[in-house]
Amino acid sequence: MSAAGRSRHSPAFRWGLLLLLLTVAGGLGYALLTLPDQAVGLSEQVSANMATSGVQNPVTAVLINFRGYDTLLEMAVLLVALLGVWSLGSAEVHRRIDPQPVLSLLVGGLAPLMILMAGYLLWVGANAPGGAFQAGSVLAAAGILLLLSSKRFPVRLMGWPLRIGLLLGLGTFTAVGMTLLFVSGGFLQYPSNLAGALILFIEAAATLSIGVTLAALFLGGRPQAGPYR
Amino acid sequence: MSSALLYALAGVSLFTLGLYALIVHAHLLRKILAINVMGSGVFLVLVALGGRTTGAEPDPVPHAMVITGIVVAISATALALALVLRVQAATGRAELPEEPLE
Amino acid sequence: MRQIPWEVMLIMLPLTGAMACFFWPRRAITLGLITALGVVVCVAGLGWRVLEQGAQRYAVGGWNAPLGIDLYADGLSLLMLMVTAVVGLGISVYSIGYFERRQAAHFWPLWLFLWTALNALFLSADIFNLYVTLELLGLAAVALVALAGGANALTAAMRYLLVSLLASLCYLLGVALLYHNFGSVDIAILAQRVELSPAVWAAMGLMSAGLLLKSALFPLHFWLPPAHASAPAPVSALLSALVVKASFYILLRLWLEIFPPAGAAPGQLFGVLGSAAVLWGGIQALRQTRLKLLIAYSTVAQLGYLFLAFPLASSVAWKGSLYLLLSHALAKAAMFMAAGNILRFCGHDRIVGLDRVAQRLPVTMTAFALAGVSIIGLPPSGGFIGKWMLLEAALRAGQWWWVIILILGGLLAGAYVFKVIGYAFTRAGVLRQTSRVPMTMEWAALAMALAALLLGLVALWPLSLMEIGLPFGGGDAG
Amino acid sequence: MIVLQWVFDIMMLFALLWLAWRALSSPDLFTAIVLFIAFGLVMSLAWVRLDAPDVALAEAAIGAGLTGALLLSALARLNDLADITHDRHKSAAGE
Repeated sequence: MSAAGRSRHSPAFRWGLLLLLLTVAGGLGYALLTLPDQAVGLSEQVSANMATSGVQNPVTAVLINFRGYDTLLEMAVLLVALLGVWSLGSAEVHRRIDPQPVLSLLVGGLAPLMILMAGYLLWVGANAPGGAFQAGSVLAAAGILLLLSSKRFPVRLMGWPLRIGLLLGLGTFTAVGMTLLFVSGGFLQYPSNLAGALILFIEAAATLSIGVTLAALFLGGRPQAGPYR
Repeated sequence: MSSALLYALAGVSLFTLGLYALIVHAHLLRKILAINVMGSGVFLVLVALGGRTTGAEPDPVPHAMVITGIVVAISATALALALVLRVQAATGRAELPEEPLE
Repeated sequence: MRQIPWEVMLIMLPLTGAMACFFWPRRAITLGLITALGVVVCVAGLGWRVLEQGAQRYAVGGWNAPLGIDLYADGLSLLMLMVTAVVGLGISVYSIGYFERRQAAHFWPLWLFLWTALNALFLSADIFNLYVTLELLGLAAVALVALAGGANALTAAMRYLLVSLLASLCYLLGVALLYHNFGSVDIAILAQRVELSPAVWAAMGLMSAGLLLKSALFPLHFWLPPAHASAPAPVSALLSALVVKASFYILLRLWLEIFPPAGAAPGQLFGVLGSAAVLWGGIQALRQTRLKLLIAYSTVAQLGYLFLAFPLASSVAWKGSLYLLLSHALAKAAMFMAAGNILRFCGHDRIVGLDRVAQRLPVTMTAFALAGVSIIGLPPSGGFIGKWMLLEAALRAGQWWWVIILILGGLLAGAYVFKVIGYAFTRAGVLRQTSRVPMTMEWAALAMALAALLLGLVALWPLSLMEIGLPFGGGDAG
Repeated sequence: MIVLQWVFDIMMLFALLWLAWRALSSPDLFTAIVLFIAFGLVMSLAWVRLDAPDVALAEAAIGAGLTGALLLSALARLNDLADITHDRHKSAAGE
């Protein structure tokens, strides 16, 4: 591991850099100190519009409703990362640790619990801390545990079922947004009586996709049974 | 000084610390860690300064932004790690060459 | 009858196309081409609307800024969208012949996501939303560079990714400071509320540093030549033509709307760095032995010109800079496509070994030469109009020294373009086996070069588009 | 009470900076990654302290958990790759 900590720069360069960065940090710190004492954030606008947002958790309201367009693009970022990883090559799914009996037993108990927990986080996200991203990542963790412990790789599921799982979140978000454009006249403009249901629908699809995408990212490459084998 | 400001200053320190490590260290895995530390610093500034409200509730908009940022960060990290593996396979080292190859 | 919101379609159509291409990899080319044509139609639709009704603002989700996110289209964003559509269509056609089936299945979804990011970026009026589009753009671009495979492309992609992430984080820290100072991330609202304070200076420094790094302004250009030179040819074309321009566009917007109170001193610094880029990039381009690296260094030089508008800061200067941006996008796309054809034909891109390419690939070499006319800035090309306007702005402002840079840069560009053309006419020592270049690849390159020339012939129309919404302020008519 | 909170804040921020510093400077990469995961966990405590429970959950699950898993698996594969290339070089030298 000698290479890990080694640097190729001369001490003079490092000291110069350190000095420069300390100046930058000092400047930034000073800038923070001169900020107004009271924030002029958006909390008031958010709380004024919570009643029509369809949920009670303000963070979920911002994520899926007020600034839902950001979240839609962010789902695209997640998918692009996966496309990038897949375009680099295929995963070696065969080289894995032998599942030990203890691990299998542990996973057998743990994975269903985690899936339940993901469902709970998704459901509770409307009113309390939680939501699609937290639920999705717990789902991904369950998926990774299952992948690590399973004796056989689920090759059968690696074709179009996997692609549906990956696209479901972004696809649902897009489809709901565009449907609303033609029905209620505005892109991603939820009618206030349907907002709660639509947000839950989008979040459920997003949770599944986030879970599948993050677990697929963990594999580190396109599964072998892809469409071009 | 309020605690909001204290956390924001810590955020700036993390940002600078990460930047230093990003430039100085050669190993790509270390550079990826550095980028992630920088990101945490920025997120800390974003959320901490949202706590300067009079009410009990902090501003939720930066919270949503940071959740977006965290997902972007893991996406970028996953792509970067996959690239590191390919770079190591192609060049034998998980480092960037000093001079661009011919 | 409700109006069709073309700005939403411009973002959602390529996004849907990208998902479709990912789902049906075997149909990727067909689906991708349909999407590309659809995007061109949407740009035409938006253009028509903007011409008839002036600048457009669209509140996504019905939530107006500051709570929600606004999309905004004025003359500046419309021109960016148009050049993206033209170059995008060219690259789409070019890529049919370039990629084999397996690579095409990876190329198309990534390219359409990148197109989504570009359109979303040019339409966004929200600095945090711009951060998300920058990340989408960056990750898609990095993945496309790595598509070439091989040690060079992989290390270049890795370097590009790290630089891109670092730049985005600097930008985001600036966004955080602006938000917590003025309580909004909407550009128009910030423009009203902004007043100079240390936090604004810090935000300006951070955001400018990030965006300059992404726009590869000298001396922050180190990552560009390897990435642009080692990517697959259509990817090189779209990186040089469009992706670096996207971050420049954000810088331009911020500079025109949020940071004018900062005064002229930072603008002078940009001008000096831009001049250094013009000279350094030109000299480096001249020294290169590989065609694609030469073109990549030429991009470094040409990006320098765009920054000459900052010290002048007059309406004519901004328009000249934008004009250069548009014509460079078309000309550079043509050049990289031509280089891709030559690389395919000869099996290498060593400049001394361009064994009578001019006689054997006449369409491609014509494209290269015509693009060269615009890059050098000779009449009647778009590059000439842009440089002429910058020259006029410099003389009007009494800052004659920028004129010297414009002339020297033109001479350097002439030298490296003619170096390539000269070798393309002469016989190399060893004759090599050559491979066939598909017609679509040759004609796509020529079409881009002709479009760059056309931009010089119809100058009045784009210039009148730049007036819509007055992005460059009113005042002196130029 | 106020003093206690200040002490808590300062200790946590100190831990955060120290973990970040160690994660970025410790010579062994495995240690560095483990320290980075610890850093993520302290970050999520900081989010709780800043009244951002949604961010705390996201940080714990994504920032510390999944990023950590990704980093560890990448490190394992890097070491495998290094062994393979090392062996190849050795056999090439032996011939």
